[in-house]
Amino acid sequence: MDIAAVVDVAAPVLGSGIRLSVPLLFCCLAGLWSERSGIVDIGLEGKMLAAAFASGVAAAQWHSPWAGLAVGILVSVAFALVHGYASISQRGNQVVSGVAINFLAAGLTVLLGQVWYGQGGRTPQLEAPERFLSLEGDFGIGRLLGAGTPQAHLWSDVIAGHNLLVYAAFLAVPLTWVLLWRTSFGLRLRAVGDNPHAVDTAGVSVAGLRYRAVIVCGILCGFAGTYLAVAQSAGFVRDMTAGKGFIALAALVFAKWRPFNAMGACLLFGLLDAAAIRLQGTPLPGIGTVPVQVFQALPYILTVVLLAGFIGRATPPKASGVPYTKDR
Amino acid sequence: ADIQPAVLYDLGGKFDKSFNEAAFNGAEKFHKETSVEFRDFEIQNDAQREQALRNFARKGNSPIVAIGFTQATAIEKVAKEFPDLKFAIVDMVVDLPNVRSIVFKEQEGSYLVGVLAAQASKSKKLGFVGGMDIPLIRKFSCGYVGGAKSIDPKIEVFQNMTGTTGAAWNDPVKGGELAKSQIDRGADVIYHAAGGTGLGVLQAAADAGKLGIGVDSNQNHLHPGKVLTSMLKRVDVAVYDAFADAKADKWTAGVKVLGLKEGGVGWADDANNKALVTAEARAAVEKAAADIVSGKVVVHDYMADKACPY
Amino acid sequence: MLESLPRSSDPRPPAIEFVGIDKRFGAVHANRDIDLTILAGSIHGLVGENGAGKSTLMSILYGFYQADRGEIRIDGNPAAIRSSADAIRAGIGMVHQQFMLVDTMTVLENVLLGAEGSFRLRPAERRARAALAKLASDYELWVDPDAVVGELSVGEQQRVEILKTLYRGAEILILDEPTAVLTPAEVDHLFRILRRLQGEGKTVVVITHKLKEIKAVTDRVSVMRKGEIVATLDTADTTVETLAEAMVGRRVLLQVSKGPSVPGAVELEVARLTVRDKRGLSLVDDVSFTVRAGEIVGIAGVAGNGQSELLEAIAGIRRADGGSIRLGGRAITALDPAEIRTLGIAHIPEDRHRMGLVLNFSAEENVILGYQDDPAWSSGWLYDRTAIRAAATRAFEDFDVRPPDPLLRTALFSGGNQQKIVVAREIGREPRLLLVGQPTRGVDIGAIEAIHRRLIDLRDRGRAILLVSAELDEIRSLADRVLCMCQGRITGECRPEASETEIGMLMAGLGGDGTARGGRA
Amino acid sequence: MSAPHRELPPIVDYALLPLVNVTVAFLVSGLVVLAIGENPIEAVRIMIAGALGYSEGIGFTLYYATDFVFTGLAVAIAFHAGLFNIGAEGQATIGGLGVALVCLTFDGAPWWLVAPFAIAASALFGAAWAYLPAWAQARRGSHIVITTIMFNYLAATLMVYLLVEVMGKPGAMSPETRMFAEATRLPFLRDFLTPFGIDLGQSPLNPTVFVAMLAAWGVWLLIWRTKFGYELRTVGQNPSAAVYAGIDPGGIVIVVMLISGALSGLLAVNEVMGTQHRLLLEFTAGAGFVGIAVALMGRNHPVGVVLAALLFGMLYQGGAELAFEKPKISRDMIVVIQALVILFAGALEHMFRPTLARIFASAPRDDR
Ligand SMILES: Nc1ncnc2c1ncn2[C@@H]1O[C@H](COP(=O)(O)OP(=O)(O)OP(=O)(O)O)[C@@H](O)[C@H]1O
Ligand SMILES: Nc1ncnc2c1ncn2[C@@H]1O[C@H](COP(=O)(O)OP(=O)(O)OP(=O)(O)O)[C@@H](O)[C@H]1O
Ligand SMILES: [Mg+2]
Ligand SMILES: [Mg+2]
Repeated sequence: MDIAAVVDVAAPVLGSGIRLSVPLLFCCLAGLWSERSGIVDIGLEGKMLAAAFASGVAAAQWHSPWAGLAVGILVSVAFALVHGYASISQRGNQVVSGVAINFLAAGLTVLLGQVWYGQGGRTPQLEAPERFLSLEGDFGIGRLLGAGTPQAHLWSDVIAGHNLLVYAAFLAVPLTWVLLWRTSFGLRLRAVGDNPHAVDTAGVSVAGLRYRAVIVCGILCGFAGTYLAVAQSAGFVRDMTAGKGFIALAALVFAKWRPFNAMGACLLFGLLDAAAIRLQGTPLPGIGTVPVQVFQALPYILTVVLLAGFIGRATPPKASGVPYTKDR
Repeated sequence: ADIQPAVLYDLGGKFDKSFNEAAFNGAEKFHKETSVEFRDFEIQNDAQREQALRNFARKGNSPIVAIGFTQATAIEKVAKEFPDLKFAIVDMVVDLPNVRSIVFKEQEGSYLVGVLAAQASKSKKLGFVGGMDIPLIRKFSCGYVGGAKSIDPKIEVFQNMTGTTGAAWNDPVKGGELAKSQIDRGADVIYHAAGGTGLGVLQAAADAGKLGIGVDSNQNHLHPGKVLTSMLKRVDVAVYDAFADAKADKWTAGVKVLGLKEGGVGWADDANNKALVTAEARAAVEKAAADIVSGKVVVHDYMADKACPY
Repeated sequence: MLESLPRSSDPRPPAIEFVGIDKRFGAVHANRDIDLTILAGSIHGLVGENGAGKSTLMSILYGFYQADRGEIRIDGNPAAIRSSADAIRAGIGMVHQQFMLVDTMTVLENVLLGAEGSFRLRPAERRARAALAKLASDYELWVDPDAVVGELSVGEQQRVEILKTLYRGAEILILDEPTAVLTPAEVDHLFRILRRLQGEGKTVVVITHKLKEIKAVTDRVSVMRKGEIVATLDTADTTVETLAEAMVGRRVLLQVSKGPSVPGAVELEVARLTVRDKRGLSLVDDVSFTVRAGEIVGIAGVAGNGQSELLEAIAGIRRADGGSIRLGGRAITALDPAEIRTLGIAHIPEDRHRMGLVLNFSAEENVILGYQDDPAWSSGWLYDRTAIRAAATRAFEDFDVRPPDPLLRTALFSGGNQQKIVVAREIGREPRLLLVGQPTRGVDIGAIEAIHRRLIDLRDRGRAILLVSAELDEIRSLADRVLCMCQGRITGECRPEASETEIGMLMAGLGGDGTARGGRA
Repeated sequence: MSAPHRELPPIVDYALLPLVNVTVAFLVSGLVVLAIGENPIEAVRIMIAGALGYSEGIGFTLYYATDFVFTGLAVAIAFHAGLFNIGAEGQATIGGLGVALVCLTFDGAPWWLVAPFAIAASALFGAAWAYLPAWAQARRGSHIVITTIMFNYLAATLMVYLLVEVMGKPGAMSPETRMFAEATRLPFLRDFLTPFGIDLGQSPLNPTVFVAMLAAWGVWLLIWRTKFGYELRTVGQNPSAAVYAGIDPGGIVIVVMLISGALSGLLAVNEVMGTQHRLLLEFTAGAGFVGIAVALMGRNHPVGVVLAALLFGMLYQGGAELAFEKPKISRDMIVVIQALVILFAGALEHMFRPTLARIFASAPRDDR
């Protein structure tokens, strides 16, 4: 089997894998910011869902994907601040707070959607100009690589022709790294996730840092939600996040709380999903046709296997999940 | 007689742009014409089917139309409890003296859109996206494949199922991704039977400049010129008739099988897809329809033997 | 309150003045209306029992806690210190009792933290590197800037803390019990540094329990008791005895009376025991020794040199990576903690909050911790509450736990009384062998006497006791034999009467190869 | 005496504070109702009337509560060991598989004969589904919250496969097993009680409710009166103290999760054998997640759990009636209320503590 043929099969799967990994990546980075600062966030799913709804509404309202993005981020940040208030100011149980956020988003989105549009929680279908569409221009690179050649095929199917947010997601990775590992803000933020007392006695506000981290987390979840509702599909539908927030968390653990690992992990999960889709119904050599469900279960099984099997005890930032208090 | 009709939708919800919505439209039409008020309800869990039906019954609603095969057990119970009220159920047979069971020959409608798809396809590769891998959906896909193969036996049909929870009927993102992957594999016409998920399918097809095929209601208008046609399942007619018959005292219980002959299923032909259906395709589909009606062609029903010969 | 006029020549106004400082934690009155003056350019000592309020007072000065009432003046003029940031700006630096370092980060990053001076890290790091080099040469405060703090020795970590304060240009330096974690040699080094700082006109406050050190390094000293300053004196005018008396409010015997030991058969026999951490570094390194019935063997050593790991290994909490442990001839190396306990080994752990107690349990529930499967507690499937209650009440009377309330949440007992609960539980069982770690840490002198008494009685009843303590005085007053430990090795054995310097040498690991001797003991 | 949070009298801590929190949660829910243009008072009236106004409503309330007691207990006992079991949903689903297998094998046998086996099977299957996540957490340190969620998805997937390919009723549209024989179904309490003039209408309330009560009592005993309970609380409070005390935290974690899974599994007896009389997809209807709210509201104490379960039973029954009466208030209102309860009774539980403390402050002792 020659390269061209392989590429013909592989390229679309890779492309689809990238598209599927984008919401994971946004969420995973969001979780990274939050947990690096010591705030565990089970509520990524909820924030993403809320953002998806808000962006769907806004994009339809003002006929612009950018309006969608802006409002999506706003709402997601609002939810993040609720979580922040509960876990930073009120020193509540962070996991519980996250779960509450998830339910709140699941309920409110559909409730309001139903009241406003009476379409079972769906927001109006978005027209092309109201969405982030895949970018056409390929800067002649395709031709440069030689039309029809495998590498051109790879370029056009895998790298080029995604929508803006896809590139934003992959841009967010180095950005996160620089901010967290190359600036004083990042130094403090990572320190506060490991030993808040040290940061406090160094004359830096623990709460201040953590609130900022939580806000960044909200912003990234906002991107994720907007991507779902305004880029990948044309409007919000109830529960459209379908557990991606949790997969992202798994990816975060898998990535040992590091940005570039996170990218790798999310791509892996994305590709798994894409492969599962592609393989549905196609007979496997040796095994023959397997029930659809096997492939549908694949990503979940692999998540568990990866968590238990390969990573074992990944140690999160020391102080994550522990409310900061000066009282002994 | 003056009646107080009621509709009970399935989990998908009233506005699934699909068959629950079709039911709603039927009821609305009846309301507009006769200005008879009707009640309706969306259940949130299985325990409520029975509860809701009983609620209707207690308030003396009749006829009570339940949408979806999942309602069967509940209807059976409640209809027994209220023998002098009229009940109807769509998509399932409940054998009681006061229940009208309406089932559709989705396979025939699917066969027709399969024919159209085969005609419209240049790549000779088609796609099908179902919601959940359950018998009803296989009934759709089987007919579709049959129709397509009747035009060109070598034609290839990719089939994908969306998920395994209720969310599977409501996951346009996944739907879109499934469609995209079929398009990547060369499919240029994609038929969906996946409720809300289908919106994603049609969207993806439209975005990629390919053709989608709608289901249940006429979905041609969702992406004018990008939806080849829709497999019409006239749940709206079924509901409307149920109401109307009751009003006109022409109500009959028993099984009503609505196929092509009875006008229960068909393909959507309107301004939105005029340009897409070539004369040749039109001829082919009309011939197929005629053959089915005349019985010359019998479209295989997956439910008969849980197998698809095509 | 005693007060003697300062004999000081420094013309500057007082560096720090506390005026009517008052602080409560819930019901704990940590500081009561404190007035205290600290002269510029002086080294000021602060002594007091555990819980007297020393750390609280200094943490208030450093802005870590807010005083409920009162005012602080720096160099004569009122300073509003609402956060550590304010304090740092006012030129105050503090080395806390428990270090405030980020273990996972490098020395450089820890020094920079909060004082980066620029958004981008690179230039800041360059500046800090230079500064550290200078400080190192000026004060012989040498630490590798790129070492990961978690892997440094406690002494080095303390240097990092001091570097942090100097890098921030502190004029007033507070050290909270800096010597607790140091070997005598390191202590001398530290004091040299303090003098040099003083020489440059900086002001230093040192909190300590060790009255000798007060005499050694400070110019003036203040004594705290139960939240109040009871005396402020020129060090020259004081003796260790007067200070001790001022601390406790009554005459104290710093030595417990005990007869000579009558060692019996060997109970505990540890041979070539080795314990490693996850990274494979030896925490306990090829250690051999024995403990006989009727003797107390003390293990002297600076905290964090493997003593706690040694105890945990014997108790079965840590797996031994090499060597053997025998109790009365029987090998117990492979047994788990439950089995080992049933064989009659009791364990008073070093850190009661981390191990010895479940703070949210009622006191009586903590009385059965570790012995929860003793049939005495249960009738059939269920626990027999009355039996447990009775046992608890008895124990609390015996050991004078205050308040003697079995249902009180354990967190609400004072440190000393929490410790008494643990001691009561472990000694109450007449164990064959008692493992004791830091039995009197965080315990006031009254309780210390009581606990020491118990240990000696136990010994006199012919039980074996292995005692680990960082307090040399405690070791010397209790132990019949002293083993010194350093970096996981037994560096030598000596008699409790041995001179401070000799033991100090051994604790620093400068005692020739002591392992062999330890083995033959 | 003092603590970071000053001590409050027990009644305040265990009764008043939760009450305040829940009240606030409901007030906020009221605002939401207001926001979508309905009258909260009216809504509350309809809900209460629907849940308690007539005997059938009460029947339904209790029937829902039965489910929530099981899942609530499951979450609560895990909490005591410091574990957060979000997997009750999946464990219950698989429990249903167990019940169905038993009922279908002994189809036709009298219910009182089958019930014990069905109960055992539901518990067994539920526990089995909890085992892997428990093991992964205990021995491999993988986050149990994530693994249990994954297992929820896996349970759903497995179910579809079995019901479509293996156990499904031949010739039937819907992925569900055939109905159990009349004799094998758990009887409805209404059939017992009507003779005594108590009319539960058509509510599916069945003997499982007593199993739930028993379970609650058993869990209480287990946690506060047995050695195992002591050990699991120790592990939950302070793992290193547990190790010191000769307890193997890993082992405890696994056993606790097995118990938790078993409790979730029992839900299936109520649903599959008692109500639906067949195995069908998603019969759990989110009860697994409601359990989280119930446990938090009930302060992880069995009595509290039972009370909270009743409240949520009312929410579900009353909510259904509400949605029936007021199309504008869709089923999702319940989810919102649920979320607010978790938020205020769980994450923000300490918000009103200082205020209450100020009111109930026991005079500070003079520790001199
Ligand atoms: N953050 C806190 N929360 C509650 N109580 C506290 C806190 N800090 C100190 N306390 C209490 O205040 C009193 C004084 O504590 P402090 O640490 O100042 O004593 P100390 O003199 O430093 O004792 P030690 O010599 O053990 O360090 C003690 O009763 C202590 O329990
Ligand atoms: N971490 C803490 N949180 C809350 N309260 C505390 C804490 N530590 C101590 N306390 C309170 O402070 C009081 C005194 O505690 P502390 O340990 O300082 O006693 P102490 O003065 O050292 O007496 P002792 O010598 O017996 O330890 C205790 O009764 C307790 O109620
Ligand atoms: Mg102190
Ligand atoms: Mg104390």
